[in-house]
Amino acid sequence: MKMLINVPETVVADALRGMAAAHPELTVDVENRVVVRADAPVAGKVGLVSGGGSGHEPLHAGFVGPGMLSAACAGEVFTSPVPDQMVRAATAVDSGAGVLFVVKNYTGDVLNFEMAAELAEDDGVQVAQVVVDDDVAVSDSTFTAGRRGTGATLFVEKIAGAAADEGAPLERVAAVARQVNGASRSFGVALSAVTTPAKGSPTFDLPAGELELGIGIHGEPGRERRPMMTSREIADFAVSAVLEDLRPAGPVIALVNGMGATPLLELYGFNAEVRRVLSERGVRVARSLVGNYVTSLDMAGCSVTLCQADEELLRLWDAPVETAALRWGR
Amino acid sequence: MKMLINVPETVVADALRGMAAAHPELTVDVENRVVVRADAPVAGKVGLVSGGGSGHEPLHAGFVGPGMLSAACAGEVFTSPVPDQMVRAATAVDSGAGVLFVVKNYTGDVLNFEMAAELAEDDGVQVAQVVVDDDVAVSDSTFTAGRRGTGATLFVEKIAGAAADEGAPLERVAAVARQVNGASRSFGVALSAVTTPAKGSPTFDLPAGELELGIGIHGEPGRERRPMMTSREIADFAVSAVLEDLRPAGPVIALVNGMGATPLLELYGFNAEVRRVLSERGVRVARSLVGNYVTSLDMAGCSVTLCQADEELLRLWDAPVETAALRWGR
Amino acid sequence: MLDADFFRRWLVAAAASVEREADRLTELDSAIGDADHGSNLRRGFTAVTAVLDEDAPATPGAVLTLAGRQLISTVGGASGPLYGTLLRRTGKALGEEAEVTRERFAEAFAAGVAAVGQLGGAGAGDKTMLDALLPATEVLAASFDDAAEAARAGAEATVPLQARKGRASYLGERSIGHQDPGATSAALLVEALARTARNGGAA
Amino acid sequence: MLDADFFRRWLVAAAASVEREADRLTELDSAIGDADHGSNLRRGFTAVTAVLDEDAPATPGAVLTLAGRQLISTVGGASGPLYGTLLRRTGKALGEEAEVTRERFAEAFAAGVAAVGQLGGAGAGDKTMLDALLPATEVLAASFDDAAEAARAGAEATVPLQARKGRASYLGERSIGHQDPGATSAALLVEALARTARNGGAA
Ligand SMILES: Nc1ncnc2c1ncn2[C@@H]1O[C@H](COP(=O)(O)OP(=O)(O)O)[C@@H](O)[C@H]1O
Ligand SMILES: Nc1ncnc2c1ncn2[C@@H]1O[C@H](COP(=O)(O)OP(=O)(O)O)[C@@H](O)[C@H]1O
Ligand SMILES: [Mg+2]
Ligand SMILES: [Mg+2]
Ligand SMILES: [Mg+2]
Ligand SMILES: [Mg+2]
Repeated sequence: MKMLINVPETVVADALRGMAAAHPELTVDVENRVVVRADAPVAGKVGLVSGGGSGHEPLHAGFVGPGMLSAACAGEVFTSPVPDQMVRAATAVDSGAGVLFVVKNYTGDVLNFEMAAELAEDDGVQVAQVVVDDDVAVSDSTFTAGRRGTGATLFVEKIAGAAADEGAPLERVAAVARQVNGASRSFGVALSAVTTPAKGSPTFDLPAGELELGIGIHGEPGRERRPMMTSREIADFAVSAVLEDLRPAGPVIALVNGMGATPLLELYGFNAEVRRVLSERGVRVARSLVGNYVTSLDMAGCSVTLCQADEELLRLWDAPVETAALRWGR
Repeated sequence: MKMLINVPETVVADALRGMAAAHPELTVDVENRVVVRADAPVAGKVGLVSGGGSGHEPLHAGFVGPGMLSAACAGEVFTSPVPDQMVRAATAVDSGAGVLFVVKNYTGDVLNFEMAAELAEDDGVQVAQVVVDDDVAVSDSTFTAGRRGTGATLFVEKIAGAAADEGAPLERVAAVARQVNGASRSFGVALSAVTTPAKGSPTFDLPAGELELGIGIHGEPGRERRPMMTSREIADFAVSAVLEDLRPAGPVIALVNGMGATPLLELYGFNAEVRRVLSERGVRVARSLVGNYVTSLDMAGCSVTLCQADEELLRLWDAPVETAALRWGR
Repeated sequence: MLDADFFRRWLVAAAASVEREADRLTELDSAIGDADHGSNLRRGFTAVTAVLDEDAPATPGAVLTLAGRQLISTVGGASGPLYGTLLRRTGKALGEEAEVTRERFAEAFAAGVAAVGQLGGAGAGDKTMLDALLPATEVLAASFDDAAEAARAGAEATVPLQARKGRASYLGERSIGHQDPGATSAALLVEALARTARNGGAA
Repeated sequence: MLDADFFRRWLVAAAASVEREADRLTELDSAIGDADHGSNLRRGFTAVTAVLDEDAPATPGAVLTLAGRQLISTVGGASGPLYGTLLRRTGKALGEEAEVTRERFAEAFAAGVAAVGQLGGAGAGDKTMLDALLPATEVLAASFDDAAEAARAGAEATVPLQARKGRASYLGERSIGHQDPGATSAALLVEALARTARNGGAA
């Protein structure tokens, strides 16, 4: 597998150097792999810190900026960052109003953030945590590590970020984050496996003419393999899977997310099918986002995330955001 | 090759339906494949119309909005749109101040826009044209169709769009567009070939361990095939190729563009190498953009575009823009 | 004499050839272009037969002009305006006559081919559709069959050429060794003409 | 008796095993995880040997605590905190003694393993590193060699299990038929311990 890299060992550091060069509005600590808003800490405001394995760009560093994250920690590819990074980020962004950790629900992320929370509290930073677990492909039972955190992470970071930006106290920011997570569900599909720089070959064999349903964002195989389906059929399947778990009473925010290698042309076409299914099911889409936001390196495929949104969440969603990958409002 | 589509025949129409659903701020004529700012025509302002084959998303429809394009015409995949579309777009956006066609230099695009210009003038629309030809991989001689239009298209659309937004007259908008094109050069590299929906298999064979240097955005093979190179070597080669043709006296705007399937993680790493070469060569980067903007479906690879920018061009570059794919300023 | 119906049948026959050979044309375009020539022409000629079905113009000139306009409106790419211009200019040159002789048609066709040269700026040997069209023009008045043969030979003769126009020119020397897709489709067009004449069309 | 140097040598031996087996660990993790277990542990143990090289703590407890903290600070993922906790808790349980008996160590190690269970919430049969660690703990006081054998067997016995913890649990039944990467690396650790003892370490 060919990659636009130097050596696998330096991909994350190289990317951070490139981010630093492209984004003067960010402070990038390449050695410690922490990306912070240049103007942090912002007086009186709660800090939002997230992070996770690399390979999901623009998540998380691409969401650092006014109205969203205060800092992001970049782990190795598909590997949760270490507590030291999170403590460093928390210390850098804490204005005294405390810090919310946004944690995707993977054993590694949860354990490392947990340790970091303890250490940061020792350093006098008040820390709250929200664990994002939106992926309905994994059953949330004692027989699994629980649902994975995927597309809803963007919703949580955007909406909780807006609450923090408004000056809401830590408890309130955490409560909003939990509300968003509770109201969000995702389902993902892979048309190709992913190749990590370290491994250099696809994480699983996916023959021509087959797809994986219910995949995560780390190259894990999915819940089920099937003969290739059309965009229409995939939308039916994915949206049904989400709606089986989330029965929205009101309007939703809909994210149609590309896994990285699926052309935007296809992704927009898929969005049309997703909207068709939703309208057949009587679900109204209040806000819509289509693009590559929570990716899995060079994987081809897509995911659908729906968030049931009340007036307040929509207001926070519409609030200004100014990051590398998400920008709107004025 | 697996694709997230229904049938090859409807990919463009499907994508436009999906765009319409995602972007209420755009008027999407799916049947005629024209995407127009919902508030067009804007009184007293020059209209900017572009378009080209599909498969390069977000170019062009993703750049329709305040501060950039007034309308975009979507052709079939890798096929220039037809004059009827361009005339329709021109008529829709003309406020009486005239319309600038931004045309990428490909025989098909040039001929179709040329015919459209004649027809639109017949309909009473004043039309000027700028042909973008920035790709130094093609020698600009009588033995070729001339340099291709690639990454600089984004620069031309953004900067001329800002001039139009300020109320500059048609001649001035066209002059700015020509200045930007004249000051811009690009070079692209492919790590994989592209697969079009209609053909369903890669346009050329690119063995593991080799790359194509000097590729275009339509799956054409490049100028030269070589054994795989590192990110560092590719940056040296691509930036050198650009600087051989463009010897910037002052600062540049630098676009590090992904061809579609290259992960953002790799692209940012490549940006670090591009910046290294530029600083070694004494070229100052005043503004920087990294991302998938002028793509080639599922091709892995990247391109570098530099635009020598004076104070005025930088001011127009920084001016507010509010499109699906490019947004900033307030 | 050749009447409107003859030209309609020619275009229907050309559409059938394009349909049959579309994958091959795309394959050729994939080697030195962007892999769409077959689907481009298929889209265009399908539209041409549709419009001729709906609306049967009474004169040869009107048939060709309508078909040309339809190609321009539906094909896009380089070949759309070029083939569109070929048919439109040929049609215009035929004027309003209800029937035309083979010689008259050959003359008009030559005007159409010249217009293609002017529009695209290409000449003989540039590895384009002109390399099939120009040789055909020279013998068209004498024999449609010879013209078909000349076009086919002209298309094949593009293999060793280095492209100087169109997308293939980007490849420089790497364009050598491949047959030009546009020259190949041009030969199909002229062959369809000869076939139509053989099938009892031409008087 | 086991002194600080014994534990240092154990960790160096473990690092060598990890280095040698890294690709295999990643391969196993690729089947039911995310293809990084080998590189995760390689990064961590490289850092451990580096820090032990720089700074040679005087007691067994200090060696293990330092190594554990280093794993936590450099590995990330699930295995970083888990292996880090294993070594740190074992180290803490050993207190400040300059030398410890095998029995004393076995007891401390059991505390470390229990801490892993508590941190990750997994138990025997969940198809995790615990399936190698728990059987090893039971016989560690008696024989390091037996412990190594028990860990190896425990790791192999994860093949038919369905994962209930960690990333592999996402696969449900599809996790059956693959050996757990963490159990495999845990066996390497215990084997390195036995090897270190055999190579003249343990008194
Ligand atoms: N300037 C030109 N003059 C004449 N024919 C040309 C010219 N440029 C391209 N062509 C013809 O057009 C063909 C390609 O058509 P097509 O693939 O449909 O368009 P595009 O190149 O826009 O994809 C070429 O094979 C060539 O024969
Ligand atoms: N909850 C848990 N308890 C104990 N061990 C676990 C748990 N979750 C995962 N593991 C172990 O960690 C191993 C995976 O480690 P690694 O690949 O380095 O981390 P990650 O899963 O974050 O990529 C698994 O094979 C398993 O043995
Ligand atoms: Mg991992
Ligand atoms: Mg084309
Ligand atoms: Mg073509
Ligand atoms: Mg792993």
